[in-house]
Amino acid sequence: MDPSDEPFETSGDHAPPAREGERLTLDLDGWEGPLDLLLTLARAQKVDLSKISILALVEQYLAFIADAKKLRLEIAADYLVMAAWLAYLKSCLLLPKDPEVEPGPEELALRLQLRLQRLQAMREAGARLVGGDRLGRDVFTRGKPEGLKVVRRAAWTTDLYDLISAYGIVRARSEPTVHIVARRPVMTLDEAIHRVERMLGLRMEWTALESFLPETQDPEFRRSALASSFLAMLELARLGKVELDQADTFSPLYVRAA
Amino acid sequence: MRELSDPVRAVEATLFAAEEPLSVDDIAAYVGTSVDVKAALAELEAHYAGRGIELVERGRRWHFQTAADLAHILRREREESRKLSRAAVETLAIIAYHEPVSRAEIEAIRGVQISKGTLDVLMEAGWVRPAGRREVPGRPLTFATTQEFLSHFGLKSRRDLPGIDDLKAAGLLDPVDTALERLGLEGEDEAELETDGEDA
Amino acid sequence: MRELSDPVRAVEATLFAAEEPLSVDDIAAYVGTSVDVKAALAELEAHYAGRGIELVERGRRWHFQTAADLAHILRREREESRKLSRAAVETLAIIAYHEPVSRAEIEAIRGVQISKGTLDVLMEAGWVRPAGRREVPGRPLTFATTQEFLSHFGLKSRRDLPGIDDLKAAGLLDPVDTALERLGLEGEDEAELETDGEDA
Repeated sequence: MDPSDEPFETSGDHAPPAREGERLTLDLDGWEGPLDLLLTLARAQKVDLSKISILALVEQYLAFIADAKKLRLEIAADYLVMAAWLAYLKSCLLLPKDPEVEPGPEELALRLQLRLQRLQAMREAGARLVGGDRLGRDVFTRGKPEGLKVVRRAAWTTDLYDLISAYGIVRARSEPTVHIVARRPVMTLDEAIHRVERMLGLRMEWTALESFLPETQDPEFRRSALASSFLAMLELARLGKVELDQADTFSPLYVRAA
Repeated sequence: MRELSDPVRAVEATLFAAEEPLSVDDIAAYVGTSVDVKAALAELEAHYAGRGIELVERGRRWHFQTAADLAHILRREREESRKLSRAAVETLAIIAYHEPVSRAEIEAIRGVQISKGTLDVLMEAGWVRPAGRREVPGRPLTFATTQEFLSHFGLKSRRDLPGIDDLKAAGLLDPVDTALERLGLEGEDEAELETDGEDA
Repeated sequence: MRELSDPVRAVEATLFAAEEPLSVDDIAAYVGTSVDVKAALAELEAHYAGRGIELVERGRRWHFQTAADLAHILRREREESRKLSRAAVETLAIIAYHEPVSRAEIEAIRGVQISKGTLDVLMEAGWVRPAGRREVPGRPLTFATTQEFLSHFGLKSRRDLPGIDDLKAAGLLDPVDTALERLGLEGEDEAELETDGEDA
C-alpha cells in the first residue's frame, strides 16, 4: 500500500489538499501529536476503529515519518519515539511469539487501539459540543435586560444600654466639674518651725538636724520634712533662737538652743 | 396556548435579543421584507398584554420591557446591619430624654455640635421624627422619638427610660468614667463627622 | 390568551430583567418566598415552548433565550468569536466528559502535552474551573466545567452532554487500564512503553 496518499483524503479538517512537498510541511504543523496522526491514519482505513489493522496502521505511520525525514522536515521527538515504539510493535507482531515477553504484542496492539478509540470519542464529542446551539452564536439572551437591583439598606443597630449610658455620659459631661488636687504627704514650714521649737526646748546639746525628723517609711514625706526642718532652723537662727554649726560643706549640721 | 407563526416568532426573538428599541424597518432587516412586521407586532402586543413582560412602542420603536406594576419586585432590599455611631447614640438619647427638642438644644446638652447626617441617620432608622416647630424666634424644628423607637428598644413608653437618679445609682454619671469616655471618643470615627457637619 | 397569575407574572418579569441565569432561590429572593417558584417555572416553560423565546434550565439556573431554530435570523456577522483551537475543543470535551480530571489524565487521552495556553483559554472563557486536588501522590489539581459552560453550550446538566450515555456504556470514558481489565487482560505491568504517553 502507498501510505502517503491515504491520510490526506480523509483529513480535511486538518489541511486542504496541496502539492506533496507543502502538504507534509503543513500537515506536520497541524497534528496534535503522534496519537492524533495515528488516529487520522486509522480513520483512513474507513473501518470501525475496533476492526482496524494495527499492522497496516503501523506501516503507514512509519512510511509517513520516513517521507518526512526524506524531505528533511523537522520532526518533533515524540513522533520519533512513537515511530520507534511502533517499529518494535511491528517486529513483535510479525516475529514468532515469545511467551517470555510480557505484555504480548497483541495486548500492546489492543492498548493502542483502545487509546485511539478514546481519543476519537472525545474528538467527536468535542465537535458535537461546539457544533450545538451556542449562546451568543445561535441562541441569544435578552439584549438589554433591565437588570435586577439589590438595594442595600442599612439596618442600624444599637441597644438600650448603649442609649442610656450615652445619656449618662452626656449628662456627666455637662455637669460642672470640681477640680480637687490630691494631697501629697508634705510637712509645711509652719509645721516644721513649730516642731523644731518644741523639740529644742528639751535638748540643750548640739544635736544633728536629722534627729528632729519624724519617723516615717515614706521617703517623700521624709524629704519634705528634711527640707522644711532645714528652713525652720534657718528661720529660728535668724530670729536668734538657735545656733547652727557645720564643720564642713555637706557634713552633718548641728543645732542647739541659743 | 395559541401557536405563533414563524414570522411572529422571528419578530419576537429579534426584539428580545435587540440591544435597543427597533423600528419596523430595523425588524424587517432581520426577519426579511416578506414578513408583515406590523401585523406581527400587533399580534405580539396583544399576546403580551397583562403578562409580566409587555411589548411597548416608544417613538415608533418597539421594545420589550417588564410590566411597570412589577417594578418593585425587581429591586430587592438587602439589610446590612451597621452600628450606630457614638454621636448618633448620644443624639438619640438626648431626644428620647428631652423630646420635643430642637437641634440647638441637643447641641447645648451635648456640648458638641451635631452634623446633619446624624439626625438623618436617626430618621432613616425610623427612630426619630420631626415634631413641629417651636414658637420662639427662628421657629426651630423640634425632634421626637417614634413608636418604632420604643419597640426597637423594648420600651412601653418613654417613662420606662431610667431617670437621672437611676443613672447615678448605676454609676453611669460618674465623672471619671466620663473623662475616660471622652478620651476614647476623640480618637473615634465620628470625630470627622462632627467637624464636617459643624456648619450644616 | 391564558391569564397568568401574579406570582407567575412576577417570576416571568424577574427572569426577563435578570442579567444572569437565576436559581430557584435567586428568584424567590425577588418574588417572595411565599411563591411556588418551581410551579411558576413549569408553567412558564410550557407557555414559552414553541415560541420565539424559550425558558431554559442550565445547571439548575434558568434563563430566557431565543429559540435555536431562529439562529439564522439573529446570528451576527461580527467577529465569529475567535474559533477554538482543536486542542481547546478536545481538552474541553475531555474535561466535560471525565470531570474532575487532572492535566495528566487529559494528556493521557490526547497522547500529547497540553500547552499552558489551552487551559487558560478555557478558564478565561469561564467554561472550566479548578476543581480541587486529587488525593494521590503529587496531589494533582483537577479541572471541571462550570455553570457558564452549561449555559453556553445549551446543556441542562452534564447528563445532557451529547452521547454521554453511549460513551459510558461502551466504556469509552474509562481509562485504558480499566478497559483492558474488563476485556480480561492483565492491565498492570506493561507500563514502560505506554508511560511516555500517559504521564508525560
